[in-house]
Amino acid sequence: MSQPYLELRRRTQSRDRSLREKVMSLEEACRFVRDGDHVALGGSTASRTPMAMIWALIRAGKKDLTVSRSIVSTEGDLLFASGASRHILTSWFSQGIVWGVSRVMRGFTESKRAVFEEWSHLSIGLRYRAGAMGVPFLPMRSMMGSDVAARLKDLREMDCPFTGEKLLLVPALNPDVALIHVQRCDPYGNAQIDGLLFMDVDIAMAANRVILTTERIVSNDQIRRAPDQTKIPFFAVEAVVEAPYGCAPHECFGAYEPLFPHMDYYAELTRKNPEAGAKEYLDRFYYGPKSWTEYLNLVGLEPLLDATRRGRSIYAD
Amino acid sequence: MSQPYLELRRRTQSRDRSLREKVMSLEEACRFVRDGDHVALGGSTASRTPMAMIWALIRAGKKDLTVSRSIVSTEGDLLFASGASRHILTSWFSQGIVWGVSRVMRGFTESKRAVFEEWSHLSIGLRYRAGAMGVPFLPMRSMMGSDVAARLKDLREMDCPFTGEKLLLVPALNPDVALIHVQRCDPYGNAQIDGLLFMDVDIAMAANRVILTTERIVSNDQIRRAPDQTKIPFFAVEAVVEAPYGCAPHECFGAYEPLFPHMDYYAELTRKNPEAGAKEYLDRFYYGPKSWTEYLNLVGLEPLLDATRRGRSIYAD
Amino acid sequence: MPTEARACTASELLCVMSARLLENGQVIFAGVGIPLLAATLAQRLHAPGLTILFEGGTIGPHIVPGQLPPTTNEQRCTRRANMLVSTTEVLLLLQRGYVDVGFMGGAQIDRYGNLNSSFIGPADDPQVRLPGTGGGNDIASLAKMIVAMPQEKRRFVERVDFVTSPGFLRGGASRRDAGLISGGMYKVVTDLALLGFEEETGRMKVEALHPGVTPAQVQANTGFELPVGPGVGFTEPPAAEELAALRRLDPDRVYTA
Amino acid sequence: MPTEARACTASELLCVMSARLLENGQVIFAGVGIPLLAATLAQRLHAPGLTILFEGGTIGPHIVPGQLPPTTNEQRCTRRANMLVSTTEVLLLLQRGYVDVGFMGGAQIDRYGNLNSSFIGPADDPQVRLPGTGGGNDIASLAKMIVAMPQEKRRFVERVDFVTSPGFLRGGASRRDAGLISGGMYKVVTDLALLGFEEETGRMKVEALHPGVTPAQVQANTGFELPVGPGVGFTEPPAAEELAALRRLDPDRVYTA
Repeated sequence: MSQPYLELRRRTQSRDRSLREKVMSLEEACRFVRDGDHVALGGSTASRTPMAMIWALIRAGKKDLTVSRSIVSTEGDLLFASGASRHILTSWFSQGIVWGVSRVMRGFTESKRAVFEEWSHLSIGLRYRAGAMGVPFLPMRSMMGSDVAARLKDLREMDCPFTGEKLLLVPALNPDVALIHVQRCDPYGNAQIDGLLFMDVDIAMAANRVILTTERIVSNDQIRRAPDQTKIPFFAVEAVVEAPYGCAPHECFGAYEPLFPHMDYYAELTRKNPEAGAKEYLDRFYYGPKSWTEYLNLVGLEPLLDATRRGRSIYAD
Repeated sequence: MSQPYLELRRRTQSRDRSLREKVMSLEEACRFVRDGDHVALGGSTASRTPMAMIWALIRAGKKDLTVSRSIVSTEGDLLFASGASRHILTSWFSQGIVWGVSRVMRGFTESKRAVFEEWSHLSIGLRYRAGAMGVPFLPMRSMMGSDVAARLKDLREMDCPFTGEKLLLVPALNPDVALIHVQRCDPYGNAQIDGLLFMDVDIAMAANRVILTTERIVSNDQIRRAPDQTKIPFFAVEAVVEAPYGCAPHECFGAYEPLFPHMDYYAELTRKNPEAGAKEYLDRFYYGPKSWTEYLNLVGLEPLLDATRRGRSIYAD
Repeated sequence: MPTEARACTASELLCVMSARLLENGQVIFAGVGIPLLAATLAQRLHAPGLTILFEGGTIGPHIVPGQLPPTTNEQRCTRRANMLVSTTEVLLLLQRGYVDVGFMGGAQIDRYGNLNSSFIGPADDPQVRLPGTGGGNDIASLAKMIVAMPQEKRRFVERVDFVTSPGFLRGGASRRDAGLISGGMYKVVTDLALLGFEEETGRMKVEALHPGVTPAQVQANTGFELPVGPGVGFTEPPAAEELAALRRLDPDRVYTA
Repeated sequence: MPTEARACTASELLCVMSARLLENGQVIFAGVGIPLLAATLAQRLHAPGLTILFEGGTIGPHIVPGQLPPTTNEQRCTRRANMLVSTTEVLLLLQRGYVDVGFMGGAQIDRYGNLNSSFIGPADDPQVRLPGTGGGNDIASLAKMIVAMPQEKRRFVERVDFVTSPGFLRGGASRRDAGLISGGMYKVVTDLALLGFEEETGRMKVEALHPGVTPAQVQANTGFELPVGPGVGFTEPPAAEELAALRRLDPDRVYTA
């Protein structure tokens, strides 16, 4: 449900929006996420997933998070399996088309230990956009008449006062926190994103706090040389964390493609005994390593380099 | 007032949206504008004004155009003075702050020979955006209570069904034609814009036809090397015209700044006897030259080079 | 079944028959797999000016033979595209009316063309929780739809367990009355037949049988009454050049095995 | 008037007094001229982390002394900015609540802080058609407002001819009742005084007189009753370092003559 406007403004006005350095570690950035928060994730499916921050939040034992994302992949399994979340709002939830239906998602939702709240893809985009625009809803023309809409409570229909046409109104979504991974940003949080944007800009502007992870931190001077490439302004950002390969085993446009052997390994591990498989994966890759670098080391240098070679090939034309 | 949805779709579906070359002359592109059309202009004030196309339309004797733009500068004077338009919808109308109130605008509107329909800046942006999104209205939180709103007919208020808050609904604006000037596009109409975007992307997506003028035409290969820089897709474009210095005497980001001496000359010409001055200007610069190149020659190479030097200085850091 | 048709797989048949429905100059939203392959085939054969959109935000990509992207959200989908936009923007192109055709596969379809990709069994207590709508609901709400899927009794059901992507809902004016005044089911392409929908009732009908297929075969693979009227003829079998072009696009037979 | 104040121009006084109202860390929407100059002065003096937005779509530009941009829509406004966005997006930052203060000049203001930049005389038959609202209406609808303008009887009127940018409308709850539940007039800085507004009634009040200014002077230059209460004191005169910093920013005295 939409936040009352004055409450939304109060939360925004109370943020420190000054031009200031906010570089910190993954562990430090965890303080911006509280148990019970609504956490929105940037990227989509296996692309620009803010995996390093999710990794840190799971390790920090966060719980009761409501998580939303345009499309949810393996990170959704791990949020369920770790107990960090029992409620995911998205339009599609499974590892990816080639790997079939997620058995972890199935296990948790079919047994009613967790909720997969399904909205149409556009309706999620418009909910974030309404949140980013500071309006309590946006009108749209899809999803009406379907059972997707019938199962959702926070919807209204109206007859357009200009045309008389029936419209669906979807409520603004202003996440407590947004996690966004980008190719580069400066120490203040001015973020530049290459390639597909998904819903990241709206998510960032809608959220009440933003944690940016980035492949690399660049100088503010570099940002100011091409300000028309900046996609998220510093004043909307609470934390900047440099996390190289911060989406692994997912991809980051222009930097690396998904680590397919790792994705296949995960799919295989969770196919037969989904929850034991997810637990084994968490133990090995999430709770085992002492740092993100150690995590990457476990993932393996060779697959990282292979993914990098493929990732950079997008610029090979 | 918003177009009925099925009529909007019918007009869009009847456009030839295939990937095809559509390069033509300014004169040929005039056929996409019919007398009585609503013509939306890209850019704002003295920036990225589609001046070459306006020049061609005035020369072609178009009339009864309703013209809209975020902020209107000298092109508004000339549209009134030439008889091309008697109705301009904008948020601010004068040459520019440093030159004071336009006496041409005053003359035409105070004598009721032409209309300056005033909307708030954001409301115009949201009207174009609603048109671009295919919805009949967007909600907003400003303009309520003011006399700006009180003078407008096409507004509705509503109590938000989610929060109970009072909101203003502004109707979609789907111009018949949009005129947009860009730094570069390919022969199909894939357009890349540097610097300030103003409302151009929404205008282009909202319109039923788009005429692009461009500083230079580049290959489709070049566009495809950086598709995340494309701001307007080819299928929304009807005509591509290469018009170097197509905004002169206004500016084009990164290419040239305004030709200030020319702007001063125009201001002086229209100060004492506004309509005679505007007529003299039209005779000399609009009806006199045989081609856009001849127009530029009249404007003068030296001021063009000076404006170019200043324009490119934005990249001098 | 005559030799020409038997010489290709069911997936190849789906691809060729679907590709023929696409027209030059159209802008289409394509799902991955058969839809993308068929759209690319149409570009190679008769529709060079066909524009493909992907849900992830890609406009007009260049598909490299043998390298069809596995999802619509990754950088592989963006190769040599004309433009990249946000997911919300690309879906809004549907709502604005720039898109002619939505083209997707389907897990379960009913008599009125409603598609289910959410639940097997009741939504509150399902036997299987499926991955959900993705862009399917929005595409089916706003575009003229082509669906390609194998014809099987468990997939062609009287009433889907859950209307994920709306067809004609309960038939008649029910889709329009729900507020969906544009788009709607156009064709369903199966390995047995080309199916359409009656304008008044919104019911599925057989428009043509694929070469060698009998009305009884169609009915046997359909969970509701789907009679083949007296005037219904046969589709043209895939031509050699169609199959050759298709096999060049998917040389490893990832999608057409 | 003591020497310190007389030693600067009215425009300089406006700039210095306005700059003092801006706080470090604020995000402000600034019009060109005095507002931009005052905001830049505040950055140099006590608010280095102040962020300036321009209506044209510029976020956090770097203002070069002596090169203040003449409008908010041209490339000169974008020099070394942190980000450029569309006009609609930058105005939506106001609606989303990211902006603390809107800061503009005014042609005509009334008792309730309503501003007019549209018509002199009746709107249907004006003596003068002015350029209009620009972003003014949206800024005044959605942000806490600071207005800097010279205090003259013809500018400070009982009721503006036309409410272009809303103040407290007709006072009391009228602004809130109209749907404007946030923002509102905060301060008006003139060459004579610092003005504010009564919370309950929304009426303009004198908060402080500039050094040497008398209550009678204020009333003589105001078109409505604007009494100076017994507790009202004086502003601190511009300090030497404030004036020095200001003169470095506008060495040619384009805005401060």
